[in-house]
Amino acid sequence: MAKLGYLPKEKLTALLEALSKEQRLFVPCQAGDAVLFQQYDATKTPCLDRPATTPPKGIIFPQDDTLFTFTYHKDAEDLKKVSVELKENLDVAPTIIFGARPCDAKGFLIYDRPYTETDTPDPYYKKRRDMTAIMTLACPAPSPGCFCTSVGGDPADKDGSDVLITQLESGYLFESITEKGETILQNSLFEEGSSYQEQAQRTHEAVAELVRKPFQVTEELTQKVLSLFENDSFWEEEANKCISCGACTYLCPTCYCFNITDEQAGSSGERIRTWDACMFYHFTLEASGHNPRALKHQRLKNRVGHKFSYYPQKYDGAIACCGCGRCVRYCPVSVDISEIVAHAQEYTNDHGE
Amino acid sequence: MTIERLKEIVHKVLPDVDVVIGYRQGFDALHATPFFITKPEEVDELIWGPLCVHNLAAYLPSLTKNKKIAVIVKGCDSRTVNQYLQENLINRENTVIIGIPCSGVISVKKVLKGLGDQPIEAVSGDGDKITVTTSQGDKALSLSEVSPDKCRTCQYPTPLIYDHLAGDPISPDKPAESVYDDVREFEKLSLGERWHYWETELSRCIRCYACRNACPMCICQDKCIAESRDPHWMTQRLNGTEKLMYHMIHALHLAGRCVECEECTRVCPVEIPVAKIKKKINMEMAELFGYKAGVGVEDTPPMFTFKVDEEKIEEHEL
Amino acid sequence: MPVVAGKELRIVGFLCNWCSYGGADTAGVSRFKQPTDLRIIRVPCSGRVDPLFVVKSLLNGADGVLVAGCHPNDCHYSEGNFYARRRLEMLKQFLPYMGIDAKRFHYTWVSASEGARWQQVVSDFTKQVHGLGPLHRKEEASD
Amino acid sequence: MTTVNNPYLPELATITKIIEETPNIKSYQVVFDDQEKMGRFSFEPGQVGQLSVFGTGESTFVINSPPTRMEYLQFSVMKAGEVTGVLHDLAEGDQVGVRAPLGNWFPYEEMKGKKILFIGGGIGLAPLRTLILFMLDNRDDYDDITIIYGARTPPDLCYKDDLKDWEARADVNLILTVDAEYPEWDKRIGFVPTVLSEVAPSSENTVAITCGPPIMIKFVLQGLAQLKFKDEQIITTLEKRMKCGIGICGRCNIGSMYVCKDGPVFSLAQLKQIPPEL
Repeated sequence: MAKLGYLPKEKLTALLEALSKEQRLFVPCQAGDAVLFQQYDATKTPCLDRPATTPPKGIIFPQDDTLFTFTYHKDAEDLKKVSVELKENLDVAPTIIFGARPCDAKGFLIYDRPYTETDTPDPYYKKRRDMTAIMTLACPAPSPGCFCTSVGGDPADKDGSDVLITQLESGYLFESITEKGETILQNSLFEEGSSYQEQAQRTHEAVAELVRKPFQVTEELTQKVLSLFENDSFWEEEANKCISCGACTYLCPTCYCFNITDEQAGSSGERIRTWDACMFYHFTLEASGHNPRALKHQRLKNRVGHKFSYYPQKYDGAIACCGCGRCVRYCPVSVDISEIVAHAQEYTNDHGE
Repeated sequence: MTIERLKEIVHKVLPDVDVVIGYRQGFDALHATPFFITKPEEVDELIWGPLCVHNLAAYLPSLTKNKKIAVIVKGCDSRTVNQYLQENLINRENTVIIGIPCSGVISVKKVLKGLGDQPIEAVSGDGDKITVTTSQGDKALSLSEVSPDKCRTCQYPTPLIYDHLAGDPISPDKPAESVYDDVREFEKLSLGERWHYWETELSRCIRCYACRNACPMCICQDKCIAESRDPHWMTQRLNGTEKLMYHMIHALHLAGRCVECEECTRVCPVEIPVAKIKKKINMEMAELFGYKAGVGVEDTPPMFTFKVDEEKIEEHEL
Repeated sequence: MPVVAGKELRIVGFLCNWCSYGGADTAGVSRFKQPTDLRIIRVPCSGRVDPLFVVKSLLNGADGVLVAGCHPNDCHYSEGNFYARRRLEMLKQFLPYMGIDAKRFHYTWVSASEGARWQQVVSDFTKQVHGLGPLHRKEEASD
Repeated sequence: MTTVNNPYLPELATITKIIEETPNIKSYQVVFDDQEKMGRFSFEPGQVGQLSVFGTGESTFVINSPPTRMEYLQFSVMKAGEVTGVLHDLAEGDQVGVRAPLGNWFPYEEMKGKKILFIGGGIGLAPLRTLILFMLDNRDDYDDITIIYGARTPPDLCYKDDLKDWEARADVNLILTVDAEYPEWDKRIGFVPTVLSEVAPSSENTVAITCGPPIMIKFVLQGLAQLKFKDEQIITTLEKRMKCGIGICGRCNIGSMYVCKDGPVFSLAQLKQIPPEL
């Protein structure tokens, strides 16, 4: 049974203070003109009015992460003899993400399939994931470019969250979704919230109405996108304005590709994992000079294909897009992935592919 | 009307080129998007106005090698074309330049900031004002309030180079001597304050390389030393040192080449004033060598040449 | 090599092969006393010195950077140092904008015969950098 | 303390022997430093491993020694990029990291009782070698074994000792070829696909396994089709840039398939099911 707690607006700071004492607390904060998830302390200015510029994925899957360190030791007896020592780096502290949006939370569900639900789970991701609670704020309004309802989401979606927060006129309603969430709601700052539930429900419905719906996911979508694979002219047209930067992938809550590199200074160094973007030319560049995705339309095709065709093929129809709209909103040239998917549907309908 | 004149020109040019690059409406009423026109029936979708913010000339180097391209350029964008010609980066034979005199564009970010980042349902322009409609109603913003920094000191409202001009030339009305006032203002800060400023601003960098890829003069982006392992200039780390190093690379590789289109600032998703870094170097180029990138086709970028006796460079004493 | 705590700073010197490296050699052969903070990197020409060499040094541990090449008109490759002069001047003016003291970077001309001048340049520059102290670089900014 | 089953953590290993196969290919025999782990280690023919040079990075190579000979693991490295360049500078006794086994393997069970046709070019013999040696160690399980192998010149032929052995064996039909005439070369001259057509092996009850440069594969596949090989009878291995080796990082995918995890071994029938992005 879900637990409901009400928090008057003026007590928000007190709650954040309390939560940040127990564990690492990340809250969207004003940073310049951007809003970024930052570790909370009294100097930060939380900003809940608009979705964070970057998704919270870096808290569980850091943009740069040390997998292990290595140190070369010289043998005192025989200086030519060098041995190497490895040290795994898996320090993780309990964490709360406060003020993610439902799409942000859903991003982690999309991560989970390749990262934890496999025969080779990723220990770095898994450990952080297990130790993180996500407190999600139901969207008080849609944002430019977002389209969560097209991909099966909702501005008040509970999937992937531990707590759902709804902003009401004079306070917030907190609803626990998981056990982790229930524990958080035991805090004495919360008042009884059940009388606010109806008000919250009305807010949710009103916002859902406002979200644009550029396309509808159908069972055939995966096949439709795939059927265009060899249609270069379709993809060239969709990609002609793309400038091949990584903004879309780095801002995407679901883009999970990465790079692994070694960085050494002196006799020691680290093997690090960093976010990488399939939109970059070098991403698939091979040592021989051959590049299977040398052209930008091939890369865009891979990005769209991965989200709407390859991933669903692998994971029982699940779409690897949460509709947060960041890639649309922040694209330097307004490439709109939802428009591309809609085009793909239209194209295949018109051409009977 | 500029737009009618523009469509006329595009119709005239289209049969002789592979593509005309212009603007059309993007995903909402506030966002224009680059538009690659290949068929006459598409010309109707063409738009022109203060929402047309992108520097479309940036597409030229990759396309004019084997295609004939017509591109719509504003006054500021036209400096890009000149600089490409200086550096022999485009094939002039394959380029048709459709110039548009421009009295200023908006900063999409500034508009959204003024409106709390809501989806925009409609935008209408009227002289020096735009009215923006959201689900919360209308809001009027003065253009000067939401114009990007570059427009506030614009010296080139009319393109410097064009084959066709859609509209009557506009004379610059901003004082030339105040172009670098913001740089001078910033230099009044102490060294420590400046260091702290950049450390804070650049700490937001996510190394997405939007600033690099949108930059018309970053022409070696597929081989950028920010990502290369051989030579290994930088790590893939996300710390302050590497972020600063990346932006120093970007700025220094543009010394004497930056055409001040400020695309780097415009496209930064985390709102770093990237162009502000380059502006200082541009000011130096003007002061040391009397040079402004992309103003004349026949000029030589100052880092590509030298004088045996430099008038403005003095030996530094220790 | 570890820095002698409190006594030495890290100064990187990019010296052209034909003049300044020779000048430093002359100073050494003549047993002119010099500060030991400088680590010399020999380059074919001052024109080989990408301003980014200086930036990378300063961002990754150097407290000062010195570039030295042939006097103008004496470049082994005729014009390398003329290009260097423009680039390095640009950098010299740019560094303080980013918050790095221009005094941490110096470029000058030293010929192979000018052992005494080399001694002077190194001593003065080292003194200047010592006056500023170690370059404060806050690693791992605010992530 | 390390996490059990951390797929990113390499096993430390020492190079016990380096063999110069050709002017730009070296084979490395490595043994895990942890003897107990070496004793427990097992893999299937065709599986790959990631070799690490700490400080430079990792690169993927097929384990080309057979699982039937577990004294060491052998990898062959052609000098091409950053990691392979540094590997070529290593000496016997140096330490490397190994992440293995990764990927799938040759369906050798299904090949039992059949005639086997190997077609290799250049370093493409590496993945075939593990299977050839495995089959020779289980010789009774398989019918005729034919190996067509070619390289640009005789010095470019890999595994020269193996070639000698196979040539001497009566139960292996080895056909060697080089692209052009070469001093003291008395065997065939001509490209591998041409030799394949000349030899014209029967497709009946046969499995063809091919690996080599893309252009060779292309014509070999055409040749096999002419010899009436069905797509299901043709097996090849793919190569892609890889990082994680466990099907996540997104570099080696072709559509929904990840070469590092779902491959590198594919039948032509399988390849025809996935988008053409090689």
